[in-house]
Parts: sequence; C-alpha cells; structure tokens
Amino acid sequence: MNPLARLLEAALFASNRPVPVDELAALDPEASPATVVAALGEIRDTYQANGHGVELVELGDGWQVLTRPEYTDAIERAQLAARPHRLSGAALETLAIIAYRQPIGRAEIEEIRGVNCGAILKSLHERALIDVTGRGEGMGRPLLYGTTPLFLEQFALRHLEELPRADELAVTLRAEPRAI
Amino acid sequence: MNPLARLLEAALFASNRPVPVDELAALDPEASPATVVAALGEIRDTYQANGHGVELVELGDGWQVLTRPEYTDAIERAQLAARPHRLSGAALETLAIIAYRQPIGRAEIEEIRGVNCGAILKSLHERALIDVTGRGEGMGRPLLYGTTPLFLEQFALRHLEELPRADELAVTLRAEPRAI
Amino acid sequence: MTAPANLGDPFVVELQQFEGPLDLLLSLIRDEQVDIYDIPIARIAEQFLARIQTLAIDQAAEYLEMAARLLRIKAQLLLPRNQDDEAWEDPRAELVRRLLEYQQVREISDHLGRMAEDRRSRFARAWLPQQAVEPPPAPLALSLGELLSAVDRVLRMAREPHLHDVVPRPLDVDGFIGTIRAILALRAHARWYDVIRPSAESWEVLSALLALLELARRGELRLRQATPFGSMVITRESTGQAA
Repeated sequence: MNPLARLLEAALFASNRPVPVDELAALDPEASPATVVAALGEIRDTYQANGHGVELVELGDGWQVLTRPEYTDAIERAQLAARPHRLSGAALETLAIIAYRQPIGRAEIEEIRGVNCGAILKSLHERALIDVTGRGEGMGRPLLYGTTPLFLEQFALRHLEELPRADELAVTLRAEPRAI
Repeated sequence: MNPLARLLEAALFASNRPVPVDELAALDPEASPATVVAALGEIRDTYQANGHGVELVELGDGWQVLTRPEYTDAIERAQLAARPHRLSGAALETLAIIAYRQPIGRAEIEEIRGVNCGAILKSLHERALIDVTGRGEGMGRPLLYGTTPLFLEQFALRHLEELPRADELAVTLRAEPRAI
Repeated sequence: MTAPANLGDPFVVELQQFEGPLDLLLSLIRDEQVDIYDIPIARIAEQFLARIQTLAIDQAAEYLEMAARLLRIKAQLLLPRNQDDEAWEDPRAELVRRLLEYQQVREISDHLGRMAEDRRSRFARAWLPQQAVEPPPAPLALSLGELLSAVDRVLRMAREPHLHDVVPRPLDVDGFIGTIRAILALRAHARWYDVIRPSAESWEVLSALLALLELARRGELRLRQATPFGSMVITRESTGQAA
C-alpha cells in the first residue's frame, strides 16, 4: 500500500469513532480529499484481494474498518463456548470473606484485605455470585453484601452451613465488627 | 490469507487488548495452538509484505494488532487518538524495584529508593500496574506488592524474564562490597 | 542534567530533578569523577550540604537524614585506627552498597522507560463496533478447594487483632542529634516537621523528641511553643556547636 494508505489505515484503527474524509485529509498536509479517497480505495482493494478478516466500509459520515460479518458470528459463538473462566485470587478472597462474614459492607472487606475492592465487588455482583442484602448502620448506611443461590450452586453446596468451619475462622472472620 | 488467519485477524481487530493463543484457538474447533501460531505468523508476514499501517506484536500474555510507531505523531496531531501519560521517573524506579523483588513491602522499597513512596504506590495501584499479593511477616504484617499482567502489556513485555538480568546490567551488585 | 549556572538562583528547582538523596549523591560522584568504592567523604559531604542549602520543606527530612549520615561517616573515618586491625570495617561500606543497588534500579528503570515509550508510540484499536453485542460472561469454573485456599490466604493476610508481640525498637537518639545539628548548621530556625517526616514511625518520633530535649539541655538549641499544641519552633543558640 502507498504511504498515505498506510497512514490512513493506522488512523482508522486508532480512532475511537468513524472518521470523515476531511479529518483524514488533515493527517497529511500534502493530502487532498481526492488523494484520500483514492487511498481509501486502495485499502479496500487490498483487504479484498488478499483475503482479510476485516473490511473498509463507509457508514454515516465516516470511514471505518470492521470485522467481516461471517467472522463476527464465529467470534461470538466462540466466546459462548469459551473455556470456563476462573476467578482471580483477589476475587476468590473477597468471595470467601463475604461467604463467612455476611452480611458485610465494603469498608470491612477492604479492612480485611487491605486494598480497594470496588471493582471486584462490581464484577462478583455482575456474575450474580453476591447481592446486596441490606444496609448497615452508621455513616452513609453502607450497602451490605451476601452470597446468592448461584454461589451455592457453583460450589455444589446445599446451604451455607455446609461450608467447612475452621475454628480459626471463628476468630478472625466471624468476629463481631469493631464498634465504631 | 488462509481461512484461519482471516478469522484470527477479525478476532484480533475485535479486541483492544492482547489475546492469548489459547483464546484464539477456541475460535475454531479444528485449530490447535500450533496452527494458530502458524496463522499468526502469516498475518504478521502479510502486514509486513504489503506495507500496512498496523503490525501484529506479541506482548503481555497474548497477541495484539497495534499501529506502527511512525504514524503516532500524525494521528495525535489530527486528534484522532492520544498517547497515555508518561510515568514519572519515581514511578518507573518503584516499578523496577517491584518487578525484580516481588513480593516486596513498602518499607523495603523506601529503603532502596531512599525516599517515601506511599503516594506513588497508591497511584501505581490505581493504574492497576501493581497489586497486593500478600502480607509479610513481622510488625504490622505489611502489605506486599507485585506487578500485574497490565504491567507487562503497558511495557510491551512478553514476560518478566524479558527484563535485563542482573549480570547484564552495567553495575552488577556484589553481595559484599569490595574490601577497601 | 545540566546544573543551572545562575548563582543567585536557589537550588530548589535543581533538586526537583533528583529522585531523592541517593540520586543526588550518585550525580555528585559522577560529576566529581570519583571511585564509588573509595568515596572522598569529606568532599562529597561538603558538596551535598551545599546543594541542599535551600530545600523545599517536604523533601527536607530525607535529604537531611543523608546529610547527617555523611557527616557521621566523615567523623568515623577521622577516628584513629590500628593499621593491622582486621576487624575494622570501612564506615562507607553500607553507603556504597546502597548506592550500587540504587544505580542498578536506575538502570532497570531506564530500560523500563524505553519499553514504555515504545508501547506508548503504538495505538491499540480504540473503537470496537461489536461492543453492543457483548456476549454474556463465560461460565465459571469454581471448586470448593479454591474457595478454601482463598480463605486460608485471607487468614494469613488479615491483621491479627490482638497477637502483636511488642518488640522493643532501639531508639536512635544519636542519629537524630546528627540530623538536627545538620539542620541547624544550615539555618537558625526549624520546625518539628523539618526534623521528622510526617509518616515517621513512633520510635523515630520518640528518638527525635529525646534528641531535641538532649540538645536543649546541652544549650545547643531552644524550644518554643507559642500556644498549647501549637507548632514547635526550634531555634539555634548562638553558642551552639556547628555540625
């Protein structure tokens, strides 16, 4: 591909939206709308001639590179059939704290883990492993979290009492929250 | 390009982060990691031979299509995309220490750098370049830090072993300072 | 890193280009072209003190701590010693080790800086038109064993509520006496936070306090507090000894 076509391909790839011809022309002081259109044609032909998985299309008022529709389906199917996802160590730790200490607020979880847990709580909630079960007392009435029926199902438990009890847990995790 | 290479190209274009080989292999039930790696090679060669504005690189724990560096300035000038902020020297030093000594606590990092690192650790943690990986022994059970997969990704490293080894550094640290 | 030659200009601006006292020290060693294994402490300490004349307050403690250490090493080197004393340890040894270690860190961070620069100059796909049809998350693979080992990790991570052993930390009053003298050698007045960094541990706070009281007793400085709980002003006494 010629130098202008390469530059346009890079710009279309990096842009967070479809790009109109006049903005593409601004990339190179020597380019005109006509040379840009010609270069876009070269990109489109290259994608077609060499059998690529992507194509160049003009939609609305701009140009964009899109994956070809037949592969979009394959990608979606593959994601559905993807290997089961493993929770990260941090997510498992947060889940463990909630399972043993529910209902429990975010501040208390963060106190135990020593780090911010906002993103992890959000993702566990999206995966329906935890849910909001109430609001605590005190400043701002914090949200309290507990585990869901799906949590039991995932761990093949009938009820929470089936979780193994470690005596140590009684001390550290079942301890009453500190009075504030 | 062969059908598997097209499918992989489409999948790589559909992602804005590196995709591991096993995830790519899951796209096609008949693909194996070996055929995927061969197809990735074909994509990379096609980009090079036909003069594209993008290239296929291996980084983090996967493969990613990225724009070629020579187009960055023009794309940024045209305001189609912006480079992320550069990390400060202090942040780079702190990351260097954590990358080599992980898991490591704050006191030890401060001992090596000779300055307070609290604010920098907080900001590196917020940028998800480091994470808490445990707690150390001793007084106050200090938090221990390690680097994240995003760290590799943002430094275009495939794995930690790509960092220079101690014996490749100009200053090789002797266990004992030379007798004077 | 070219030092500004303007003599009327304080060094504050210049110090901001250093990442800390070790960085400044390494740069002095480079500028003076001296052997890192045989540092002429007296000369380097003098240069170091000259450079930190006008410190921004928030950096003071770390640089002054290093100044005090250099002066202490200088004093130790002046002590007479027996030529064939096998047990003699060069007082510079620990400093040399730290400088070498820090120099290694600098090298690695330069390397990381280059790698980051390389990655920064390439853009990833910014616009993903397929985002609208984001597939549901993949199924989860979870086992009770994993959950329990997470519990175990949490237990190991959690702060133990009441099982702290109280370990007596040795106080370093002499060290702080050195620091305070170094500060008062540079200026007539100082405040508490010039002596100790805000995040100091309690043994450091105690050491600093004892050092201040000791120096006040010896007549080297005067302590004044205008209001109860007000900030403490440390003033050099004219008879005070210079560091």
